[in-house]
Amino acid sequence: MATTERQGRKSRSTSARKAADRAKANGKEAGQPPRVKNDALLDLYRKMVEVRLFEDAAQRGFRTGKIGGYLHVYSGQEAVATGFLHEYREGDRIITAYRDHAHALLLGSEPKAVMAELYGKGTGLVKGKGGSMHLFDVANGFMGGYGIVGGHIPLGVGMAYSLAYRKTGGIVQLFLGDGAIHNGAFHEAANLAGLWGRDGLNPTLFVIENNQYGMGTSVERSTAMTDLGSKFDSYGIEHEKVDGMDLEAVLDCAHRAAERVRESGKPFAVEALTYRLVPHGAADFLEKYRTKEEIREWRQRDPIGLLERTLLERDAADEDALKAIRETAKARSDEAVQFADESPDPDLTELTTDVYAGEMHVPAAGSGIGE
Amino acid sequence: MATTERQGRKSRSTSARKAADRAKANGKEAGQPPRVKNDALLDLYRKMVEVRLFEDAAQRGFRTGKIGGYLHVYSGQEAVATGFLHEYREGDRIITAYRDHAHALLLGSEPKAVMAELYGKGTGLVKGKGGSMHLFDVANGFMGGYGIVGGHIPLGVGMAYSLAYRKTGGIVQLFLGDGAIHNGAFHEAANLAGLWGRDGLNPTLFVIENNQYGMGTSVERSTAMTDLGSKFDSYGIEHEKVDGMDLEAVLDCAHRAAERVRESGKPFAVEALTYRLVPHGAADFLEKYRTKEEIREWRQRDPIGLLERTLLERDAADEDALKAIRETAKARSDEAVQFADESPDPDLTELTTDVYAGEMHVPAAGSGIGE
Amino acid sequence: MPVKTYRDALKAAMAEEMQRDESVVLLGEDIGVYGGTHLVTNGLIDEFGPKRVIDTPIAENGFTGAAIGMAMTGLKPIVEMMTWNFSFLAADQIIQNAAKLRYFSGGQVSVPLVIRGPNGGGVQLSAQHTHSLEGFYGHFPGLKVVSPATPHDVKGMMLSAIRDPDPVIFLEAGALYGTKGEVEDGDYTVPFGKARVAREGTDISLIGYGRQVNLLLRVADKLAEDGIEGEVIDLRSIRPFDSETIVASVRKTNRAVVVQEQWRWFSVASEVAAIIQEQAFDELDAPVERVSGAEVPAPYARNLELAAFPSEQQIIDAVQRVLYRVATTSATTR
Amino acid sequence: MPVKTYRDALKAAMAEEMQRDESVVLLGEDIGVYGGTHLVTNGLIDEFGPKRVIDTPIAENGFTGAAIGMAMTGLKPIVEMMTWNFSFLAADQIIQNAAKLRYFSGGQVSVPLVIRGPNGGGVQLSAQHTHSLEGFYGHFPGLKVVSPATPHDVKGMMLSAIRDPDPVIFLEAGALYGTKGEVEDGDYTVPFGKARVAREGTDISLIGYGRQVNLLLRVADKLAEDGIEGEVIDLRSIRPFDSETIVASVRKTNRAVVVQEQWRWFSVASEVAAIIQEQAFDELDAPVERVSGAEVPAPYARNLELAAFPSEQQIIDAVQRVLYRVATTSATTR
Ligand SMILES: Cc1ncc(C[n+]2csc(CCOP(=O)(O)OP(=O)(O)O)c2C)c(N)n1
Ligand SMILES: Cc1ncc(C[n+]2csc(CCOP(=O)(O)OP(=O)(O)O)c2C)c(N)n1
Ligand SMILES: [Mg+2]
Ligand SMILES: [Mg+2]
Repeated sequence: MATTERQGRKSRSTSARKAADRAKANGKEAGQPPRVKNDALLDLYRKMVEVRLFEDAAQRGFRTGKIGGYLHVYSGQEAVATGFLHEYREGDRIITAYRDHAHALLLGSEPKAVMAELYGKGTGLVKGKGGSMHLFDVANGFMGGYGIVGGHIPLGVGMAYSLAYRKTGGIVQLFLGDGAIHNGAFHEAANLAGLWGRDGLNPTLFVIENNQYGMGTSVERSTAMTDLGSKFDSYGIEHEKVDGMDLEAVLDCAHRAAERVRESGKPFAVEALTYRLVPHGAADFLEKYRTKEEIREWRQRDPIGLLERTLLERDAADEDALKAIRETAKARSDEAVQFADESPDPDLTELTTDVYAGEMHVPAAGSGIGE
Repeated sequence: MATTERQGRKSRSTSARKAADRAKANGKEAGQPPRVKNDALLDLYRKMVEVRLFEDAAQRGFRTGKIGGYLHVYSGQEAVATGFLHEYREGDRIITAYRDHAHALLLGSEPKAVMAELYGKGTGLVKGKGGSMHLFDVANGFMGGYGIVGGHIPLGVGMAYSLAYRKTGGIVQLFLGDGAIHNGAFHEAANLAGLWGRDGLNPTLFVIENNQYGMGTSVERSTAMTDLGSKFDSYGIEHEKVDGMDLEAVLDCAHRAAERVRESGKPFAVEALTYRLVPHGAADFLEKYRTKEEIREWRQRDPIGLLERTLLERDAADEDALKAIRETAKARSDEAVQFADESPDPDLTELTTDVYAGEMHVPAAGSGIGE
Repeated sequence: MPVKTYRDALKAAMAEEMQRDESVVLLGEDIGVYGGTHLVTNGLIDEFGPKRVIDTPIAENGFTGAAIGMAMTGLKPIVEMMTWNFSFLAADQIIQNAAKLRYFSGGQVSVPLVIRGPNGGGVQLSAQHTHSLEGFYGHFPGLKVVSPATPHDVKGMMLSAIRDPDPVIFLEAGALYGTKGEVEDGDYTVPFGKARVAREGTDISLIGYGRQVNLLLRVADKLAEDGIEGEVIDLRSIRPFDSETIVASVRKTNRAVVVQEQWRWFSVASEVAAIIQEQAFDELDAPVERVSGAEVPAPYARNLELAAFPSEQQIIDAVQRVLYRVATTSATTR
Repeated sequence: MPVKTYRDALKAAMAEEMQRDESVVLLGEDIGVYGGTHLVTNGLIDEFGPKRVIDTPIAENGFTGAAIGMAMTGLKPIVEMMTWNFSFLAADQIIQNAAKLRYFSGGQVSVPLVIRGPNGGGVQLSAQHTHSLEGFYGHFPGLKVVSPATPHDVKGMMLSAIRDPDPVIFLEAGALYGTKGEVEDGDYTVPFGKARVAREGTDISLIGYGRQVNLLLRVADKLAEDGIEGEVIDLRSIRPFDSETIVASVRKTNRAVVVQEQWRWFSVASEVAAIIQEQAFDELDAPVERVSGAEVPAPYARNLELAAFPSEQQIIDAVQRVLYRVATTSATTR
């Protein structure tokens, strides 16, 4: 219906303006000292650029038929994962949905192995078995990469219980989309988190990556109560909002939130307002659900562009330095592509491995705690 | 764990006290005129007594092995269904979970047919096929009787859409337990109700029968945020609380709520605080999760006892009149039992009917709207 | 006759019936404004408005249940599962309510509901997005389960499905949306419970459904080059199931191979083999062979995925085992 | 040897392993303070405390998923489904995550999880509370599915299940909780994938599992009165499945009847029939007969319910059809 669509569009750009307003009300403008030193900030800039260029390369790989299945890239949302994963400590566990390349890369996965996974190669991060939606890097705390919207949320809450039960000191960062909030899995898991958190048994940091659309359905068309953070009230979980396009704001918020979760063993939720500057996924070529204007407007708030301005303003870097970073990042992503392209397909024997641990493997009694 | 249990018990009696406080803050005490005249009130008293005695008879039937499967009776909660179903208008649709005898009876189902259903007889309300948990009486607007906690909630919301879409003027009264709130089905359905209600397409009156336990688990041990009505905030659905032991308060609240839903096409939720004066169900003989004291305390607030006092105070009836009502009700329930006992088993051919409408029945095109 | 894609035939059935019958409504994720992720419903919101083409949040259990409630009260909803992989979230509503309501209400309630969407794999969607759920849903009395393979059938069976007073699990062959075929204009139905002989033959019965039908037709062509005439049977309907056509075919050919994309254990092919040995025991010259998906969650990599699904070669090998097997009797081998 | 009920043997397995291994935790509805609706976990919260015996809200999808997350990070959770009927709500977590995580993580993740609870009907719980889900879950690679029938097996298989590095669907015969049998004290395991010959015989193989095993033993006794020696096979394990024992038995008896409470279509019995005709085609003297639950949602009324489940008489009738059938060959009948 033309009307519906137009209504949709109108409310969307209003929301874009509101986001900008929220951004202005944010910590940084309010005059707090930056939490992260210039050097570190420049390093995070490098990471964001690497992620962006990796995603650009992935999109090219998809268009040229090198990558199959579904492909969901993170472009536009980099400040969220970059800011939150800056709080990653050894022993923490990270989990997200299918828009997961950035999370793997930021946690330290080799771009080559990630790209090879997208290419479905035997050298891929999960041996070519999972593809784009199922990246895992357990050694770096990354517990995946899930394709069923909402389905990973209970897993993350259970992991937090385990970390607290085993007194590891670790926390879980649980990333979820705005679209996942309306799913029953979210409700049941968040309620468990609140309940278990009362006894200090649920150090879960929920990070809502609110990019304002679940595929083509805006938050306004998904629920009559659009303040997603407030939905955590139902579970006794405290929450905060942050401008997800502003890395410094995210860093600040993430730090406070992570510390709080780590100390209390209780969950906490952050709604990061962000925007997907690219289509939802491979099949989303029409984008009938949003206007070109809206996308243009949000491009002004591209987190990488915003950070560049900050770095220049603060003399943390000059144009040349930034350019050098971009070029190095480009080279890294080219390398990853080349590696992926040249890697062999998985061996056909891999088809039937990893279904079970073994044919009928039953270890001895009381094999004890541990991963 | 002894500790857990004791903690449980302590918080429960605190909650009983809170409930009494709430009751005091209720409309009636605040000096509003009673909404329902004495005659009508006496008639509702009669209904409540009939329900109670029916349930007593059902429990006896279970203990003597006449009734099989699960049996969940409503004793203690009568004021809730009685008050809300007083607002039933032709064309409305009513749906609830498995604790459904009262709802059927109050909507006009024959006690004989209901008891025969519990006895698994061919004369039962649903031919002996469903039993206690699956009463249906579509002619009276009663859409059942469901055994999966939370599973009926989406159905009710869909019915409300249908009533509004077809411009029938009807509303749905959707009863649910406190335990059902934590289930994903509730969350998804309530969100749909709020969303569709924005366009006047969801006249659902949610009635939470908060009897404070889901089987043996108290509300406090189910969620960190125990104000169940407030959970509707997440869906943009307004809500109210009512003392579910006080029939007049329920009548008043139900009337306002039903009118509001009927006029707006939007959902509304009421949390009725009540108490199950009997075990959860047949298998619940230990009741380790609550104390005898707590039950005793709540017996003071038995809705039938409270109403008797009101009727006597107002001279709406004297002891003899009430006794006569009780005796007539007892006779009706005895009759129902006798009918059930003497009814024949379902014919064995019934085993395979009602699975499909017909072997491969395909009606003509465009058979149109209608139930 | 006009030629249409599977996708357009499907859409035509829904659009035409919506024109005829205003009790038909659609629900699903991104079926309206977005146009449908597989474009099956593209444009319908413009024609019928958002009250009849209802975009839902990501809440399969909730909106499937809501559709059941609608069906119980005078509407004829069609739910789109964006893909059937998401239906596990709605399994409780489908199995516990839709399938059983007529029964446990003692016949007081009907659920004229269609749940439709793409089923099956083949485009590297990996483990969570690749399932063939015919047997999974076919197990439950109260449901009807169909799996049309051609544009003609998908339209005629969708019309049957919408008009059916019982809940229908409508499993579209996702890989076939773009395939073309002749499709009558206007109103016609294809009944449930009737298999289709897609190719006649005398030497072996090749039994399948969905996208396997095309594979079987290709295999039959190859076999014909060697003088082997395969009879290809497209099951079309999984519940009700057409044992008659299959048994009649095996009585003629004495040999059968069943092919399916789904896993082997407790599956459609298990049932077909069981039925054939029950009803054509004496006419069977060799065991019924099953060719199924590999017993692994679907892998992503293209080469692994190809290895996970039935191939022409696997089917031909099975045919040859079945054909060149010396027919012996239990009496002689004992 | 000590005699214990099925219930107590099950509880002993869990309690003993919890004493040995503090990574074992229990989750479920009313398993703690309430004592468990079937009293299987009664008292365990007193011994192990509420951190290890976790009472949950009514949120099967949520707590099953949480248990998977625990299993991925060093714990060995045992989830109680109060009854398996509620597991449809958790089907997404079980099928999409538990079964496939090892695979789609490329082997990086293990899910040492047990989901247990009563399965099957027989006490008038009617349509929504009566299911036998062996075939339903058995279909999925990545899961293990077992269905022990005796107190001895339920303890030994529970210990195997807890120590198994993969997710185990542990289907208890709800109707058997009170039945008694000899149970060894202390630590012993019964491996998965091995059927049990519950009674030896030469004339016909009677194949079943769960509470059907007792029924089959009774039938075998009756048949013995007529000089027919039935071999009763208790499958015990549904996935992995022990084709060998079954095929060996049929090679000896040449005839088989499979009995199950679940519905016939796409079921365990379908698979058993398919396997036997595949692997013992030449030794089979009559079609494998299946005796299954009636093709209806479970009715409440006692007489209807009894009619809906396999009865001694139905089994005996099937045995007689299979036994007295003249063995003919396809060659002679054509
Ligand atoms: C249960 C389920 N339903 C539907 C889908 C199809 N689907 C894939 S992504 C998506 C939108 C999710 O939106 P959101 O959670 O906001 O994440 P985003 O894509 O914006 O990062 C949908 C509906 C799915 N994967 N799982
Ligand atoms: C999905 C599901 N899980 C578990 C059960 C078992 N069960 C039956 S009643 C019940 C408690 C429900 O509590 P509540 O909603 O408060 O209703 P009440 O019994 O108090 O009326 C439970 C857990 C069920 N029927 N369905
Ligand atoms: Mg989003
Ligand atoms: Mg309750």
